[in-house]
Order: sequence, then C-alpha cells, then structure tokens
Amino acid sequence: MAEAARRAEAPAGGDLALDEVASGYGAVSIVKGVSLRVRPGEIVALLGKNGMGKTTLLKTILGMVALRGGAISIDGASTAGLAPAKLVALGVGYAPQEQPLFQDLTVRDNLRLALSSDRLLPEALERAFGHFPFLKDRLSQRAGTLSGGEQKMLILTRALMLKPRLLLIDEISEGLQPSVVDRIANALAEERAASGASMLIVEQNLDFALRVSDRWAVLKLGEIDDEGVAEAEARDRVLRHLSV
Amino acid sequence: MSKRHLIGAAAALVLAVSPARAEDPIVIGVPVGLSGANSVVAPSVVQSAELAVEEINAKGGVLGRQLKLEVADDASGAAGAQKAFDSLIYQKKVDVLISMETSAARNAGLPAVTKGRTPYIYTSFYEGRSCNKNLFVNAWVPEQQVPPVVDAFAKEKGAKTYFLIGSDYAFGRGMLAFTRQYIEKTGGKIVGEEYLPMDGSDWTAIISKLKEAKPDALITSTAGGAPNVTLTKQLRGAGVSLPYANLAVDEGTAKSMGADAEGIYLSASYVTGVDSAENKAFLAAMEKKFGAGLKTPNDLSVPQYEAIYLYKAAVEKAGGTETAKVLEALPTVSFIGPRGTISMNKQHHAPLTMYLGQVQGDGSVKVISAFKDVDPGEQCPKLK
Amino acid sequence: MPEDASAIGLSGSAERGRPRLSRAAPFVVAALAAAALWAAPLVLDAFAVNVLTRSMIYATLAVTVDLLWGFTGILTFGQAAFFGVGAYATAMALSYLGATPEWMAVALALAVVAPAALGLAVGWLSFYHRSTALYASVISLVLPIVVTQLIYSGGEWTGSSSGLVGFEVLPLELEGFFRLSAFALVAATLAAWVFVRSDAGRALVAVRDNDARCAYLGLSPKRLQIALTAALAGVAGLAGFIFANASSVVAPENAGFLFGTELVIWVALGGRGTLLGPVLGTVAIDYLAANLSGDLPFLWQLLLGATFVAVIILLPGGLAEIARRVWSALPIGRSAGFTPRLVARSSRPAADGAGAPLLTIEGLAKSYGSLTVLENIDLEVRAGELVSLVGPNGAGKTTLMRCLSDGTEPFKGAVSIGGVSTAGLTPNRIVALGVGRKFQVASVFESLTVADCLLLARASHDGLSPIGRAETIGLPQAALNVLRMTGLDRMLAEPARLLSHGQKQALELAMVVALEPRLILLDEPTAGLTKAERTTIGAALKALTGELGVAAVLVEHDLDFVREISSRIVVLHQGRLALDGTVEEVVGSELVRTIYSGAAHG
Amino acid sequence: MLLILDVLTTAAILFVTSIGLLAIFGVLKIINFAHGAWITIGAYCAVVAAKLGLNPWAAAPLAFVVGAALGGLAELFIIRPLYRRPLDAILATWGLGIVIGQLITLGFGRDVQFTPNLLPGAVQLLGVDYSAYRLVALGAALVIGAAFAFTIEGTRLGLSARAVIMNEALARGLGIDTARVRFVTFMIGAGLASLAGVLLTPLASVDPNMGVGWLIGAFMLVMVSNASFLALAAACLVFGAAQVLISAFVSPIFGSIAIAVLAAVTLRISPKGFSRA
Repeated sequence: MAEAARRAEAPAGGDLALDEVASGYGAVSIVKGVSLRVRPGEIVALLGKNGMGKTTLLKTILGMVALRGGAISIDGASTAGLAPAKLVALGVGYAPQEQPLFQDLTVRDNLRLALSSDRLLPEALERAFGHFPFLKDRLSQRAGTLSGGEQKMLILTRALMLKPRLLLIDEISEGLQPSVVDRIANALAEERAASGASMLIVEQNLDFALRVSDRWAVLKLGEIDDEGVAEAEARDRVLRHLSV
Repeated sequence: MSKRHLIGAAAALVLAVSPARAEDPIVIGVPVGLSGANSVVAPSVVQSAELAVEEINAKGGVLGRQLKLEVADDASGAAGAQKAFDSLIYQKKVDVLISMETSAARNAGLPAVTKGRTPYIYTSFYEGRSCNKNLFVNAWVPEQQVPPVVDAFAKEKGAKTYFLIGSDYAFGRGMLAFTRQYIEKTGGKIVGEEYLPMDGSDWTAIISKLKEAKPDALITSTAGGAPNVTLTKQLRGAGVSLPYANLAVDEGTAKSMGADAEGIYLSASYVTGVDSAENKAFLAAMEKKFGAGLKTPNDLSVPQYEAIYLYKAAVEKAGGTETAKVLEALPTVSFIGPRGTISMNKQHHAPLTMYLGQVQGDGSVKVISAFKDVDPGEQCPKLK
Repeated sequence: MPEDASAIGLSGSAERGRPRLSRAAPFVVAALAAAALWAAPLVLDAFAVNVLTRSMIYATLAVTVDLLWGFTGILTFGQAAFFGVGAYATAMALSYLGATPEWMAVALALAVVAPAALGLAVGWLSFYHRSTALYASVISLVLPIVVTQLIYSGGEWTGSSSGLVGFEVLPLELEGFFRLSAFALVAATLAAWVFVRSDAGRALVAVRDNDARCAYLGLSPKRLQIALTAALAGVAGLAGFIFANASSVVAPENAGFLFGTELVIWVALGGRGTLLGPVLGTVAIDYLAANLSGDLPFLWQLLLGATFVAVIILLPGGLAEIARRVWSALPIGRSAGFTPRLVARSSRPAADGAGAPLLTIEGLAKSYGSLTVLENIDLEVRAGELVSLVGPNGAGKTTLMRCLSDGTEPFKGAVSIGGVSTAGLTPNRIVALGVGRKFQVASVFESLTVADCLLLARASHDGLSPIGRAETIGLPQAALNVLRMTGLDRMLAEPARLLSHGQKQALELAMVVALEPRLILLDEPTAGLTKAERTTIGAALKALTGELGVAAVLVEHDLDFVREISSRIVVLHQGRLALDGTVEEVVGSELVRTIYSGAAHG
Repeated sequence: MLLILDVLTTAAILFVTSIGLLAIFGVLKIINFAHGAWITIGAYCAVVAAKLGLNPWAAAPLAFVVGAALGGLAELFIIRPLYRRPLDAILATWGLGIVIGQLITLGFGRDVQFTPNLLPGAVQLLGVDYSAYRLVALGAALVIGAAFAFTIEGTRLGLSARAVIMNEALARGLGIDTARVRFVTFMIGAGLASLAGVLLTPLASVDPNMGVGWLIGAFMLVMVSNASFLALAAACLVFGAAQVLISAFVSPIFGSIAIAVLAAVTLRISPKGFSRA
C-alpha cells in the first residue's frame, strides 16, 4: 500500500540509471561494465548483434540475473537485492523475447498473470483494447494459436497491463511484417504519450529502433561501443556496427 | 504410548533389583515384535513376562538368583529377528530366550540360538514342525487348533464349502495347508485359497473372489496385527457375513478391533473366561500390577507367563542355568497356570486344552465348547 | 598408428617421482587394513565380531553404491536387490543342492552370475539414448520392490515372508566369517580405489559431469553405465553370498527397498565419491546401530534421520568432507595430483579424395508440432572447406547442427557423412564416422583436470587403462597448437571448472580436434570471448581446414569473424537456405543487409 | 460388476493418495519422498480426533490443516535449500520421512492404532453388496479431484501455479512471486497427503510406517503423469484396473507390483507417460 502511495507521488516515467553494471551466468561474464541512463519519459534503444549481452542486461535490470558489479537504480533508489516480483510492483514492465508467452494458456490468462489482482483486469483490458482492438475477440483463444504478429502484440499488451513507469522490451519487432511493426511503433508512442513511461528497448531492427527511440546505444561484447541521438543520419553509423 | 511406559517400568524394575544381589541375575531374553505385524499383541506379552518375573523375584528368585528381562524388538520379521537374537545372545549374554514371535522371526533366530547354544522357549501358536534341540514350544499347533473350528462349522452351520485366506509366510501357509487337509479328510470342499504378502494391506481383489465363490464358511490365517486388522476391516466393509473363523486372532486384538471383530469364531488354548483358580489369580495380579494400562491377557501372552515358570522349574531341577542340563530338564517339568497343567513333554511340544469361542459385541470372547488335553501330534519324531 | 615420441615435455617434470609412490599407497594401506582385521577377532568379543561381520558385508555394498552414485552420478536404491538375489541364490543352492565343496562353488557362481545378468537387464532398461538420471533412479526403486515380491511369491522355494533358514553353510566359525568378510571388503575397496584413480575411473566422473560430451567424444556413456551396473551387481551378489553363509538366514528384507535406502544413507553420511567415507560410515553406523538400537530404538533412528537430512542440505560431501577440509588445510595435504605429459602424434592421413562431398544434406526439414523450424535444406560440404552458417536468431542454425550430429533426432530428409547415412545413429556412432561437435556453451568435464579432459577425448582412439594412469597423452599437432596458443598446456593439472570461459571454449575445441575428425561442427565457438581469444580460435580453425583438409561447419553471429575465416557462407533465414556462396557474394548481397537491418520478412 | 466397482474404487484411492505428490512435483519439480510420512500424519490425526472424542469426519479438515502447516515448515527449512539439487531433495525428504515416523513412534508407540470406521457396512448397488466406505472413497476422490481442478483452473493461485509449471522464468519475469507459489503449493500438497491419510484409515492399518507402501505407488503414478492432473486420473484408472485384474486373475502378489512395473515400462516407451495423450 505504501508503494501505491509512493507511485502516486512519483513522476509518471521511471528514471533508470545503470552504473558500470556487470553480470553473467556461471563462469561466463556477459555484461562487462555498462553505464546507461533512461530519463523519465525517454525511450532508449539498445542495439547490437546477437550474443552481445543485450537480453542479459535487461534481465539484470529486472533482477532475474544477479548483479555482479556496478549499481542499478530506479528513481535514485538502488534495486540491489530486489526480486523481480518487487521490481514489477515498483512499476517495471517486461516484454521478453525468448519463450515470451504461456502458449497453452488463453490470451486472457496470459494477461491476468501480469496483474496482481483480478480486480484490475477490466480496466486494464479496456486500455489494451485501445492499443490492439483485435484482442477483444481473442480473449479465450490459446495464446499459442495466435499468429506471430498477434503474439508480439499480446506480449507488449501484457507488459502494459500494470501501467508500468519503466518498460523493458526485448526484440518486439523480430520477424514481423512492416504493417505490424507500424502498429507496435504506434502503440509505444501512444503509451508514452498517455502515461509518460520510460522505455529501454532492445532491438535488431534498426529502422524500427531509430523510429521509436530518442537515443540509441550499441552494445558490443558486453560493453557500450557507441551511442548517440536517434536521427536519420545515425542509420549508417549504426549499420556499420550491426552488419558485415 | 503404553509400551514406552512398560519398557520404562521394566527398566526401572531391573535397576531397582539388580544391584542389591550378591549373585548375578538370570537373564531372560525376550525378542518380540514391538513393531510390525506383531505390534498389536507384543505389549501384552511383555506385560505377562514382567508379572512372572516380579512374582518369582518376590518369592526369592530361582536358586537364590533374581530374574532379569531383556526385551528386544524383532520388527516381526526375519531381518529384525537376526539383529535382536544376535544382540541378546552375544551382547546381553542371556541365559534363555522366551518369546512370542512370528514364524519368520523364529526361523531367522534359530541359527543364532544353535550357534550361541542358548535354550529357547517359543510361546506363540504356530504352523508346527519346527524342530531344534534347543527349541521348546508351549503353545498350540494346527493339529490342536483347527479340528474344533472345522468340526463346529460342519456340525452347527452345516458348512460344506470353505474359502481360505492367509498371509504368505510359514504360519499362514502351514496353518491353511493343515486346514485344507483336515477339511478334505472330513468331507468338506475348498472353493478358494488366497494369500497376500505379509506386508500387503489391500485385500480388495481377494475379497471380491471370496464373494464370487460363495462359500459356506471362511477361515483365515494371517500374520497377527496389521494384516489381520486390515483384512477384518475390509471384510466387514465389504459386508461379508459368513461364518468366519480367524485362526490368528487373539482376544486382545479382537477387543481393540471393536465392532469389526464381532461374530468371529476363534479357537484358542486360552480365553479370559477360563474358570479356574489359577486364571482368576493371574487376572487379578495382572489387573493389580498394570491397572488402567493393562493389555487384555490372551492366547499369546499367557503362554509367555507360563513359559517363565516352566524355565524356573527346569533350572531348579537342573541345579543351574547350564544349557545342556536345562534342555534335559525342560521336557520333564510342568506348571499349573491359567491354561491348566502345561508340560512340554511331547516331542518338545505340549498337550493343551482347547476352547472354541466367539467374539461378542463388547470384544469379549464367549466360550462355546472346550476340548480337554488335545494332543499336538507327531511334531518332531526325532526329538523325544 | 606410429607412436611419435616427440615429447613436448611441458608439464610436471617435478612430479615424476610421485606417481609410483602414490600408486603403491593403496596397496600398502590395504595390506595394513587386512592385517589389522585379521587380528581383530582376537581382541573383540563375540558380539562385536558378529555385528562387524555384517557391517563389513554392508560396507562392501556401500562401495558399489558409492561407485554408482558418488562417482558416476546414478542414485541407486537397487544394490539391495542384487545383494538379495545373490544371497537367495546362495541360500537356495545350498538348501536344494547341498553344501559340498562342488555345490558351494556352484552357489558362489550363481550368486555372482544371477545378479550380474539381472544387472545387465536393468542397465539396458535404465540407460538408453536420452534416458534421464531420474529414470535410472526410478528403475532402481522398482527393482527391489519387484525382487521382494518375487521372493514372496516363491512359496516354499524362497520361503516367502519367512525367508530361508537352516541350510548348511561354509564350515567356518564366527571369526572365520569375520575374516572372510573383512577380506572381501578390503579387496573390493582396493579394487574400487585403483579403478577410480585409473584413467578409466576418469570416465565415470566424466559420465556424471556431462554424458552428452562423452557421447560426442565417441564414447558410449550408456554402455559404460550398463557395464558398471552389471559388474557391480555381481559384486553385490558376492556380498550376498558371504552374507547368506555368515548369517545362515536370508529374508525378503535383505533385498528390499528400505535396505536400499539405508545403503544410500550410509554412503551419504560417510561422504559420496570418497570410497573410504562410505566404508567407514557404513561400518560405524551399522555397528553403532547394533549397539544402540536395542536400548534407544526410536531415538537412534530419529538421530540418524535428522543427521541425514542435515548432511544432505548442509554438507553434501558427507563427513568425509570435513576430513578432507581438515586434511587440505594441513601443508602435507596440498600435494598436486599426478599429471601426464602431452606428446605430439602424427595425424591421420588427410581425408580421402577431395572430390566426393564429406557431408551431404538432402531435403532436410524439421518441425516441433505445428512450428516448422527448418525446411528444404540442401547442402554439400567437401574436405578442406570452412562453411559458416549465419542468420538472425531463430533462423534454425542450432537445430540444424543438432540434426547433423544426432541421427535419432526426428527430422525429414537425409544426412550422410562420407556416404554413410546417419539415420537412427546415436551421437557416439556419428562421432565414429569422423564428426566432432563443439557446443555453443562450452561443454567440458567440470570436475576433471584439463589433462583428464584431453585424455577422455583420446579415449575412443587409445582406450583407457582400468588400473593405471597413462604417462603421456598423445595429441595431434593441431590440438596441441590450440592448447599452446591459449596457454592451456601450462594448466594441465587445473580442474576445468576453474578455467575462464574462453579457456573452456578453447579446451573444448582442443578436445574435439583431438578426436581427429574429418568434419567438425562448431556452434558459436567465439560467443563471449575476447578479441584476442577470437583471433586465436580463428587461426586454429584456418589451420585445421587449410592444412589438414578437415571440413568445418560453423554457426556464428560475429560477421567480422566469419568474413575472416570462411571459405563459404550459408545464410539461413526463417528455416530456409536463403543464400549460399563465397564470402564476397554473401557479404555484398542486399539480402543480408536487409535481414540484418530488420526490414526483411516472410 | 464387482470387478468394475473394485477398479473404480481402487483408482479413486490411488488418486487420493497421489494427488498431493503430484501438486508438489508439478510446481516444485521436487519429489517429496516424505509424502508417505504426511499420509501417516493424517492417519494419526484421525487417531487423535478419536481420542478427543470428535466426530470421525472432523479428522479430515484437521488433518488437512495440520499437514499443510507442517508442510509449510518443511518447505522453508528443507525443500527451499534444495531446489537446484532435485536428487538430493529426494534423499532429504526421505530422511525427513524417517524423522517424522520416529517422532510419531515416540508419541504414539510403534503398534497398530485403531480408529473408528468412518462408514461401516455394505450397500446394495447394481445387484451386489458393496463396501459402503469404498463408495465413499470414490466420492471423496471425485470431490477432491473437482476441488483440485477448480483451484487449478479457476483461481489466481492455480493460474500462477500453472504459469510456474509451464515456464518458471517467464512467470518470474512477470512479477509472480514464485517462491510464494511454491510454498503454498507445498502446503496444499502436504495437506492433501494428510487428508488421504484420514481417508485410508478405514481400509488400512494405522502404524508409524503405514505411509511407505503408499509412497511408491503414488510416486510411480506421478512419474507417468508428468505433472498433469488429468493424466494422473487416467493413470490411476488404467493402472488401478491392471492391479485389480492381475490380482484377481493372476496373483495378488503380482497385482501389488503391477503399478510399479507397468509405470516403469510406460516411462521407458514414452518418457512423458500419460500426459502425452
């Protein structure tokens, strides 16, 4: 309850600060000292090739991978030692890339799982239909039977269910047709306009990333290799990092 | 719960009496099934042994030496018995083993008895024909127990077809083998014979078979305790209301089973209702010693009581506890106990008075008829 | 194969004197133990002799449980069943045949052969390609239950619940049986000790750590597990033979599941994987139990159960763990282990005829349920080629590698290596065709040293000694080069789990190269490596393909790396072969640019 | 007719005794080898209820509460440290079972206890006399199954539990407190085991080791069911039928190992067992 009160006072968008963050699995060090800031209401795109540590960095922010060095803070308060459940309660929303849906659960159950109580469901669904009206008719369908694009929209919707103040989004545009990519880009823009949420989006689709974000950073071998402001001129500079 | 107190009491008794004597006490080993199948009757056996020891010690002991009990749990099975016998014979160095046990435990203990050269009085009814120089038996065998039941079923109930159920071990198989033989000899017919392992508890399939066979009467011979209890529970649950004789139930178990046991026929060498001065004195002494904690004396605990007196008589006759002499004296002595005059003079076995009884609603056993001095038959022709 | 003895003596010349000493140590200890146990009955009373006879028989069983569980990682409750079968075989033979010396020999033979045969069957049932450790434990749980019920159903033959008793036994007194079981225990422990310290003993640990890696080294972990199960069943049967003779009673409980769990408890408390821990633990606990359980039956069990729970949670290494920690804190305890030297050996002649393709993939398709992962893949790779497989996440690259290296993977189409179809072949048999696979996540044997990992990599060629340690490991020059470039040749005695991520990747590569494969499959060999490490691995790969004519298929995300080393690049996109061409063709193509900038679809 | 009733009631009893183990295995991926001990705890709750003079049926809720409470303690102190060592968890829970068995022995003695029959006698059903209590057990299995299904399908807890079963990492990422879900599931599983213990009292003897025999059967059934409770129901029906038929037509001894052997063979042929269907 105290959290709810704190959230009411806090600014709409979360302020994420990473300071020399390091993490990894077992003997493997993957993120090796990343410093990055996502200011309230800002959208930052994290770019880079596969295996460079982007997903691991998101999971570290969410507390799913243990922090090994450096510090993470949200609105100035350290998140050290907080479990994912706690961070979600603080207003962090997450749209994962790998196995992102409960394939055998219905659309409705997938969405319910993002809420702490079913009482919040009707209102959250109303907002969701605003972004993606198609969901209205699909609530009882098994998530696994949705098309690839629909699944991605469901993943994003689910991340928005709790009105997050900070969104972590992992390759939401992967494998999608341009029309769907457009819808997702619009949804992100609408959400920011409506709630002022800050977002950190991991992307490989450069065009999409530059379109929705304010700033970008390229991660290479667990470190920030380059960063800049999202503008048309940045495309070639980033592409040099990404392709052959 | 009560057993813990019992053992505690036994220990206290031992501690209280032992240090005062000039000479070492005579140690009686009692391996018994405190856990497992026999755990239902074991406490009553320990109680009657304690009474016998207390009575004897109060009157000056045996040849001036006090008696001391060493109780060990044999877990009602072979592996546990091996450990219990080893411990009693080699560690506690007992002078004699006197015990009510399962056939599995008795058999498993015998090699240790032979190696350790210890006399062994077995006080449980059993399937018969266990022969060993060191082993004496003062309880009944099938030859003594089965005929009264079968004769009564044939005569009173007009039973011609029988169904037999047993636990799959020496006692269950041995008893029912004799029962089958006797029934067939007297003109009856067996319509089914089924066994479940000693640790089995699901009698469903067998009970259904019983119902399909529609016999005139049912005779069961399970291991005491758990198997007997589950079988009786499940028979009653299934609504079986045939004339039903249970060759392995004793009065104490019947009492704890309550309503489930009502109407069961049993054939025994002892029931609490035996009308004799010795029995009344025994029951009064038990009542006095154990009060509310008393376990109903029964066909398994009374032979235990008598066996200690028989051993006392043999030691006195032999002039000491030396095994060879005691073994020589044992078949020649007798004792008048709650069951009458007992003497193990027939090939290490004892002729006994047998009673046919039926369990009443309150768990007591009503004697229907008595058979005097029934002979155990040819149990061990090689032993005298 | 000619033994090229050009030793590159890089390791452990200072330790040369040690091996002989440490090899003699077990025999000295065993001789001392045997002598002490021979004399023991003279000072022990009859009860102690009697109880310890049984304890030592149980300890022999504990050794077998430790070999299976502690070393090989197979949690088993089944040794009790083999013990019971041995004991019953003995008791039944002696009951129904007699106890003359000839029949006694027959009884002994039966007591070993019957459980071993049963062990073979159980092993076959428990261990198959893709079987899990849990399944083997389930079977080991079912086994004693089945054996016990069979004993129950044996009627007069087995004595059913009563067991068998009264058969004639070996003409020995209490002391004789004590010495017999002491001898058996010392012999079994010594044999186990020598075995686990031998090269073959490394294989047990290797199977426990990583049985997939074993299979991809061309070893057959399942066959090893089956053989071990059967052999140790025989040993358990032998213990049963001694038990039946010493106690002259056998009972169903001796074969039961509860006894099986007791064995595991003793081994866990003593310290799994230490041999001496379980032996001492079993003897101590069983002896204590015999002394205390008479007086404090509940308390004793309660104490034992509580200690067991505490040890499992807090001290998985058992009481031996405490002893080991104390020992290694002492200066004398910190001696380095034996480490073999590396020597170079001439490589096998280059692949036969560069003309025919080494790897042929025809119409390969793979789907998980309704999800199609790969479709219509046709590819040929020839000797000396280095083909890189690139494509975005989820394109099906790793799945394709799996289909190539495991013929039991369900897929459509055909894969053949050197003209031999891989359909239905398990990984170790595909390795035998000359294929080496390096996994994405470095797959080495964490508990073994670098040297032992390399030794196992050579096992399919050179075999493993079951009694001793090889002085040298002969590796092909290419493998030595990888080790030298990464400095691993100076870390042979280091346990693999202490290596850095890059060192593990290099070690795995060296292990795969040591197999002398004709075709090498590499799944992201550079993931998570530093720039320098990438360069090293790239150079090694180039040498392999360019100089030795090995074919390589490489999955890689790092396009710079790919461009540097590949002779051909294949682009996989959404499960299909999008492009197959030279480095220039692919790198310059618009398709690749679009795939990587995200615009491509469908 | 008798056979059909035997099959149905046997399956029901198997289901009741294994559902608690299934719940725990499904969510925690841990095999609770102390399951038998919780069955025993439940049966002794019936003993205590009888001693206190309560209605015999009052033992059922009592056992569920006691079992769940003790289950909570066990999860905190024994299961939680072993999540990443599932084989060790089998051993630790087995050890816990020994401890519980001995504590019960210390408290109640090691002999067989007697409890009042929950429902004695037989009823006429489809032309045969049949044990009334076995029919009650059948009903109890249906009620427990329905309640379980409702919890799983109809409540938030059930939804969270399913999410943890299907994809624990994702569930965590969505902010589900997976530690709490496991804790509550273990309590429910332990409570169900104890409830089964009460329901067994009219059929089985009550002694400190009574649970072990039920553990193995339950374990094998859960293995072939692979965390699906419908698969468990199917497995109970099929294997229960096998047990009854083999007992009736071959030998009760082989009947008693039918479940273990058939389950092992099923797993060998199809590692996912019944859940695939």
